[in-house]
Amino acid sequence: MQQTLTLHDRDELITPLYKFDRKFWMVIAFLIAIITPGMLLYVRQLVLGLGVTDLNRPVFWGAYLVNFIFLIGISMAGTVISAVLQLLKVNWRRPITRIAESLTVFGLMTAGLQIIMDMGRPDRLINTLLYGRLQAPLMWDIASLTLYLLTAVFALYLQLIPDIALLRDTAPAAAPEWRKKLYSILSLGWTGAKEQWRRLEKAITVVSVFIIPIGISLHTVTSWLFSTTVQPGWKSTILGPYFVVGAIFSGIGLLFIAVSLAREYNKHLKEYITETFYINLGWIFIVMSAVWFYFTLNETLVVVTEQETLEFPVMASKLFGQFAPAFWGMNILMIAATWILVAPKFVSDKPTRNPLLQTVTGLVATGISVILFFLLWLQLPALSDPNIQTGLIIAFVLLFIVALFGVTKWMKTRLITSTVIASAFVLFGMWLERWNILMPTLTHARLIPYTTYTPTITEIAVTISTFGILTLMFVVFYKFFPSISIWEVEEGRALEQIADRR
Amino acid sequence: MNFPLEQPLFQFFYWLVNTAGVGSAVVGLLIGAAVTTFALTLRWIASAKDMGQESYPYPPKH
Amino acid sequence: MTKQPLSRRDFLKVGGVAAGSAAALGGLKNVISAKADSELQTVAEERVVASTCHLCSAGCGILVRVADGKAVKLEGNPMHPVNQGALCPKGQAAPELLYNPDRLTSPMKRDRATGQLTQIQWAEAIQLTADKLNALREAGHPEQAVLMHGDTRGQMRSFLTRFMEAVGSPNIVSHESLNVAAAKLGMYLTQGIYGLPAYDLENANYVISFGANLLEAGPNPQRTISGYTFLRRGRATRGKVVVIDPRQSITASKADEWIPIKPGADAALALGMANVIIKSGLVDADFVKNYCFGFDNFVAGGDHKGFRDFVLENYDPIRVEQMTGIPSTTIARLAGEFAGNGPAIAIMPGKGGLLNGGFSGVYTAMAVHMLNALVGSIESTGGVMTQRYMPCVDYPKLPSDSVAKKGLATARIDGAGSKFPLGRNSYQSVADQILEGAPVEALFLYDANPAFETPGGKRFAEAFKKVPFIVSFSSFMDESAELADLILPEPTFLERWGDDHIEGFGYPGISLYQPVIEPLYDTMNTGDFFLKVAESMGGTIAKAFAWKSYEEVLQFRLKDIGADWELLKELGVWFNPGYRFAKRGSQHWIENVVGSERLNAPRDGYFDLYSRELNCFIGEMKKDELAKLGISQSGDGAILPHYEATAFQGDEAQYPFMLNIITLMSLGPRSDAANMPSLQEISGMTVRETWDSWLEMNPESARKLGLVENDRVKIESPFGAISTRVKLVAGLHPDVVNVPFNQGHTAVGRYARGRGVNGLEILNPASEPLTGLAAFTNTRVKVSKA
Amino acid sequence: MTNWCMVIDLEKCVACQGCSIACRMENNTPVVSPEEAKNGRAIRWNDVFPLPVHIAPDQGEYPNVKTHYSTRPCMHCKNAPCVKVCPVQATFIDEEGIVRQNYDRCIGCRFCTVACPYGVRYFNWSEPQWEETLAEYRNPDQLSVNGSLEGPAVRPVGVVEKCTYCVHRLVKARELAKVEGREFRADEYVPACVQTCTGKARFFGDLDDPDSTVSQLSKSLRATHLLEDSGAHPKTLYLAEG
Repeated sequence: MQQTLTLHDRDELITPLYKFDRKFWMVIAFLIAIITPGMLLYVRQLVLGLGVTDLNRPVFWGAYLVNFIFLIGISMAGTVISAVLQLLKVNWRRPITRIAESLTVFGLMTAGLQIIMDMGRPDRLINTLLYGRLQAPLMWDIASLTLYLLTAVFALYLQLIPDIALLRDTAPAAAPEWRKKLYSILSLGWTGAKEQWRRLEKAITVVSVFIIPIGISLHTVTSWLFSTTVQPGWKSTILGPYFVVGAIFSGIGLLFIAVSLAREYNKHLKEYITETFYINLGWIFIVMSAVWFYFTLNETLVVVTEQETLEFPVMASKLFGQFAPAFWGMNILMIAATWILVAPKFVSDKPTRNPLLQTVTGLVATGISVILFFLLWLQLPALSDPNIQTGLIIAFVLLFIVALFGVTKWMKTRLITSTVIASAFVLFGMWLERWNILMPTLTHARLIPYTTYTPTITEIAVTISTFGILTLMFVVFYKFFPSISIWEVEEGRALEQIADRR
Repeated sequence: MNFPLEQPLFQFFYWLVNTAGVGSAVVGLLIGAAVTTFALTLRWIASAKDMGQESYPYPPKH
Repeated sequence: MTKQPLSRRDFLKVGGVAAGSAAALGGLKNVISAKADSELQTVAEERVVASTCHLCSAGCGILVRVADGKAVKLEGNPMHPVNQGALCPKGQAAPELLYNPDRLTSPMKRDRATGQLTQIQWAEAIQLTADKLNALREAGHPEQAVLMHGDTRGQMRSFLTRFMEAVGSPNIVSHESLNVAAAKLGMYLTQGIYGLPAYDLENANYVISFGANLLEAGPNPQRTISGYTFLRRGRATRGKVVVIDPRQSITASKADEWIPIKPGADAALALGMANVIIKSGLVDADFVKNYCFGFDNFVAGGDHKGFRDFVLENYDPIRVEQMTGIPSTTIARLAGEFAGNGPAIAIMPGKGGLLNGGFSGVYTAMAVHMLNALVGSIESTGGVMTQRYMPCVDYPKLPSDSVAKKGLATARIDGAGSKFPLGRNSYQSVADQILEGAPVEALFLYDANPAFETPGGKRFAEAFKKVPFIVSFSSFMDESAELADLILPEPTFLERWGDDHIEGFGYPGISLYQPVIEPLYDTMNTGDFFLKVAESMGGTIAKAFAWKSYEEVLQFRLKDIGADWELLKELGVWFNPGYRFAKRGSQHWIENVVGSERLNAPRDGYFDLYSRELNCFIGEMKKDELAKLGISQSGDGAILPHYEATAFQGDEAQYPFMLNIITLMSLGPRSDAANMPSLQEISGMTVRETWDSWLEMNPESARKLGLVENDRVKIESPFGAISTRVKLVAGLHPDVVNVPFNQGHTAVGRYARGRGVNGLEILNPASEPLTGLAAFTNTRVKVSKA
Repeated sequence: MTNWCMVIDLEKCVACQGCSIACRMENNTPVVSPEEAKNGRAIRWNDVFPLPVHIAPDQGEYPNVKTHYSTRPCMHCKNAPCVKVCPVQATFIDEEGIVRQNYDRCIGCRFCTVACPYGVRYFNWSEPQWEETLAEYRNPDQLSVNGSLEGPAVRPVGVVEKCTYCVHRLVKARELAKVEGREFRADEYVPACVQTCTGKARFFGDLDDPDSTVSQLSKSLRATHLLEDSGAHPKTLYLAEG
C-alpha cells in the first residue's frame, strides 16, 4: 500500500501515542489527585443530601448549575470551528478540528455530569425517560443535550475513521494487542476506497450542517430554562442569543488553551498548528467580544433605565451590591482579554525607540502601579490627605496606562502566550457571567428575604474535579488518537500544493 | 380572550405537551432516529466497495 | 405500628380536560385527569381526647388526636369559649413538649456536696418530704416551708394553698408579681376587685390598649385575639383599635393606629385624655356622680381634691404632650374618639408595659382603668366585666391544729402584707428575703423557675444554698431544678389530671385537663404527690386530705358545676354562657362588681376615682416618706392617679437606652417552651431571626452608634452585661431597646440551652417598696459594638 | 367538581404563626438544625413573615412606620409555574384545583422551586430527622395515589415538598362520608392551618359553589391575590387590611 504520509509525520503524530512516559503518568497522577477529593465529597453528598452545599431557599441552584451552563458553553467550540469553518471551507481550521470536536464531546459529557450532581435524587434519573413531559424546558434541554452529544460524538468519529485506519495499519509491532484490535474494530474496515472517501465527505458535510442548529438550540434552550420562569432578571428576550455568543466566546477560549497545551505537550504539533491559526481565530474572538459587549450593554442598560421594581434590585446587586465584584470582575476580565487581543495589532513589529513601548518600561510601570494600588487599597492613615490620595490615583492611572503600552510590545512578540492569557481571562469571565446571570436572581426572590450564597468546600471541590475530569478525558483520548486530524492536514497540504501548482 | 382549548387540535397539543411519558417518547424517538441515522450512515460508508480506482492514498490526484 | 388500609377508593373521576378555563391565558391547566387510585393508610386505633392546654395563661381547650396510643396532633376545642377551635403555635407544638427527648423520666435526689444525681423511688421522695415537713411542724415552725408556684390555675391552686395551710405555712408565693399583679392592683385600688377585668371586646366599638400586648402575650392572649378579630371583622360594624406602646408590636402593627409614647408615660396620656373628656363634658355623668367616689372635691376630715379638679389642673394636653411626646391634638382626638364612640374600653398595661419599679406602674393601671369609669364602661355591654368563677364545692374545713395556726399567723416570707403592705405576692423578693436571713427550711417549686424568670434571677442560686431542702416538680431539668435536692418530675399537661377556670368572658366556666395518653415516664402528678405526702405525714394533715387521688379531688370540687364527670371528660369544658351585667347600684353590683374585695375601705359599691383603699395605706404619709416610696406628690396628689416619671436605674448620660424585655407569642411565658424546637425555629419571625435572641433597636439610634443589622453588641446595665446581635426595627422609640424573653437558658434541655441571652439578668432586681412588684422597665442600658 | 380555595383575611390574621406549626404537626415537616434554619433551609409549608419582605431603605422612619405581616400557604395557582416546568410531572394540579406533589417521582431538579414566584416549595436538603422520642408524634397517615407517596408521611431526602391543602384530610373526610353512607359536603374538610387559625382569619371551601364562604369573600372589595402580576393566576385569596 502506498502512503503519502511521510515518515516524519508518523514519528511526530503516531509514535507518541505509544509512548507512556513519565511526563504522561505525572499528568495523569496530578489529574487524579485533583479529581479524587471532589468525587469523595460528591459521594458524601449522595449520602447526606444536597445539604452539604450552601444551597438554600431561595437559592435552589448554585455552582453546579453555573458549571453546567459554562461547560455547555465551551462545547460550542466544536460546532463553530469544526462545522462552520468546514462548511466555509476555511483551510486553517484543519489542524484543530479534532481538538475542537473532542472539546465539544467532553464538555457535553461533563455538563451532563453536573446536572446529575445537582439532582436531589440522581437515582431517579430514569424518571425523565419514563415520565418526561414536553412542556418542561428541562425536557427540551435533555433532548437537545442528548442529541447534541450524540451528533458531536458522531461527527468526531466520522473524522476519526481514516486516522483510525491509519493507526490500525501503522501500529508498531510492540503495540499491545488490544489496541490493535480496538483500532481494527473502530476503523469499520476503512480501506480508503474512493467511494468511501466520497461518502465520508458527504456525511461530514451533512453532519456539519445539522450540528449547527442542534448546538445553537442547546445554548438557547439552556437560556430558556431561566427565561421561561417568571423570575426577575431572567425575563430577558436576548438571553438566548446572549448564551449563544457566550458559548462561542468561551468555546474558542478553551480551544485556544487546549490547543496551546497540546502544542506544549507535543512540540511537534507546532509544525501543524501555526501562528496563522492563532491570528485568524483571534479575529473571530475579537468579533465575538464585540458582540458580547453589545449584548451585555443591552441587558444592563435596559434594566437600569426602566428601573422596574422587581428587575432593578437584581441589577443593582450586580452594579453595586453583593454581586458587584463578580459583575465588574467579569467586565474587567473581558475588557482586558479584548485589549490583549486587539492592542498588539496596532503595534509595529519593528524595534522602536519609543520608551513607552519598551517592555522594561512596562514591567517597571506595572510593578509601581501594583504597589500604588495596594497603598490605596490599604487606606493607610498617613495617606488620608485628599491631595495625596488624588495624586496617588492619578499616578496609578498614568502608570497603569504606561504599563499597558509597555506590555503591548511584549505581547506582540508572544502571540500564543498572550492569546492564552486572554483566553484564560475569557474563560474565567464567562464563568462569572453565568454566575452573574444565575445568582443575583436567585438570591433576590420576591417573597423571601434577600440572601447570599457562597459555595461550600464540596461545591468547590466538585467543580475542580469536574474540570479535572474534562482534562483527564482530553489527555487520555489523545493517548489513543492523534490530536490533529492527519488526513485533513494532508488534504490541506495537497490542496495548497494544487493551489501552488496553479 | 379564552384559549380555544375545546378544539380537538388544541386538546391534542395539550395532551402532547402535558402528558407524562409523551415527552420521553418524543425524546426517545428523536434520539432513536439520530442513532439509527448515524448507524446507517456508518454502515453506508463502510459498505462502499473498492471500485478498482485509486484507493487508500489521499488526496486523490487531480 | 400496625397499618391497615382504611380506604381504597377512587376519588378523582375520569374526565376530559377542563374546557374553557376562565383565566385569560391560563388555558393550559396541567390537570391530571387520569383515574387516580388513592389509598390512605393510617393506624388501627384512633381516638380524640378533650383536654386543656397549659402552655400559657389562656388555657385553651384542646382536642388531642391519639393514634395508637400516641398523641400526634392537637386541635382547638370548638366548644371552648376562649379559643373556639383555634390553637396558637405553642399549643400546636405541644407534642414536642410531651415527647421531648430532654424530659425528666424519674424522681431523683441530688447530693449537695457532690452535685450528683441519684435515681430514687417515689416512696422515698414522699417519705423524705413528709419527714421534712413533720420535722418542721415538730419544731413549731411550719411556716418555714415555702411553696413558690408559677402559672398555677384551677383547683391546683386551691389544693396547694390548702396543703400549705394544713401544714401551717402562709408562704405560698405566686409569680404574679412578675406580671399581672400591677394590673390587678390597679383594678383593686379603683374598682375594689383584686383580679383582672374581663373585657367585652365583642361588643366594644373603640378599644385603646396601653401597652397591653393583646395579640401576643397578654394575660389571656387567645381570648383577646378572638375578641379582637371579632370586633374588627367578625361583625357588621368594625370597631377601632388603638395601641399605645413605645414599640410597634404585632398588636400595634395590626391595630388601626399605633401611637408611640415615651416609655413609662402612659399614665400621663390616660390623664390627659381624662382631662379632655371632662372638659368636653363627655363623661358619663350618671356614673361619675352616683357610682364613683372622688370625682368632685369632697370634705372628709378636711378638704380633699377630687379627680376632676386634679386632672383639669395638672393634665392639660399641652402639658401631657411634653410628658408623653404625643401631640396634644392627637391626645384630644383620642379622648374625643374614646368618649364619643362608645362602648369603649381602655385596657390596662400588661407585663413589660409599665411596671416601673416605682409605684407609677400601679398609678398607670389605675389611671387607665379610670378612663373606663369616666365613660361609664364599667359593667356595661362593650365595656369592662368582672370575672365570675364556677362555684366549686368547698373543701371540708381544716381540722384544728395549733401548730398550723401558729405558723399561719406569722408574716409571709416574701414580705407581702408586711414589708410590702399593698402586695399580695412578691415572687422575686423571696431570694432577697432568704439572703437577708429569713429562715426557709423547705422550698417547693411548682411550675416555677425563679432562677431564670425573675430579674436578676441568679440571686436565687445564692439564696437556694441557704435552703436545706428544695423540691422541684418540673418536667424538665430547668435552671431552678438544677439547684434542687429532690427533682420530682411532673407529667406534662397532656398526661395528667387538672382543671382551669375559663377567664376573659366574665361568665364562669371550667376546662378540664385529662391524661390523653398513659404517662410516658415514671412521673407523678404533684397533686397526687402531696396527697401521698399528707397520708405519710399522718395526723391532721392526713385527715385534711382524705382523697385517694388528685382526680378525686377534682371530682369532689367540680361536683356542682352542672355537668357530671363523664360529660365533662367527654367535652373537656363546661361553662355557663351569657354574662349577666349588674345594674348599677344593685345588690349584685355591690356584692360582685364594685368594691366587694376591699380589705380596708368601705365595700359600698362606689368606684374609687380617689382611691380610699390606697388612702388607707399611704394617706397618712409625709412627703419624705412618700418620696422614699418613689412618689413625688403628697396629700391628695399621692392618692389620685398621676404620672410619675420613671425612676430609672442607671444614669441617662451613661446608659442612654431603656431595656424592655418582650414576650413573644411563640416562645411564650413558660421556660419549657424554649425547649420546643418548632417554637425556637419561629421565635424571631418579626426580625428574621431564628433559634437565638436579639436586640431590637431603632435604626437611627443604631446609626448614631455605628451599628448595622446583625452586629454583635454588648448590652450593659448597672447590673450586668449581655451580648447578642442587633436587629434594626423602624417601629421602635429611639430610646428603647428590646430583648425577647425566654432565651438564654443554661438548662432545661438541648434546644433551649445556650440559645441567645437572658435579658432579665441585667434588669434591676429590686422590688417595688409598696407592692413588692418586680421592676421590669426601669433599667437603663448602654449598647456598644462587641 | 369542587374547586378548593383558601381565603386569608389579613386584617384578622394576628401573625401568631399557629398555622406554621399546625402545618408542621399535620404534615410531618421536620425541624432543621439552627444552623440550617439560619441558612434558609427551614421547612414550613405555611410561613408567616413581615412585609416588606426585603428591608428597604424607604420603609419609613419612626414614628411613621407600619409593619405588615402576611402568611403564605401555597397559592395553588390556576396557571401554576411550578407545574409547567416539572420534567416528570411530579407536581400537578388535580381536578379539584389542588397543586400536588408526587414524592415518589420527584427527581429533585428543583426547577419548580426556582420557578415558583411565591417561594412556597421546599426542598429536603438533608434526611429529615426527629431527635429520639420526638419522632413519636409524627402523623401516621400515609396517602398514596396510584401507588406513589403523596401524603403527610415523611418525605425522603432530595425531593421537593409543598403545601397540599392537607389533601389527605380530604381523602379521609370523603372516606368518612362514604362509611357513614352520605354525600360528602364541601364543608367537611379544612386544612390544618384553617382549623387552627387563632384569629379565624382563614376560610376554606369550594370556590365554584356560589353559596360558600370563600366564594362570597372572593367578591369582597378587599379580595386580592399575592403578586397578581406574576401571571400564575394564584387561587389562594387574601383580604387586604383596612
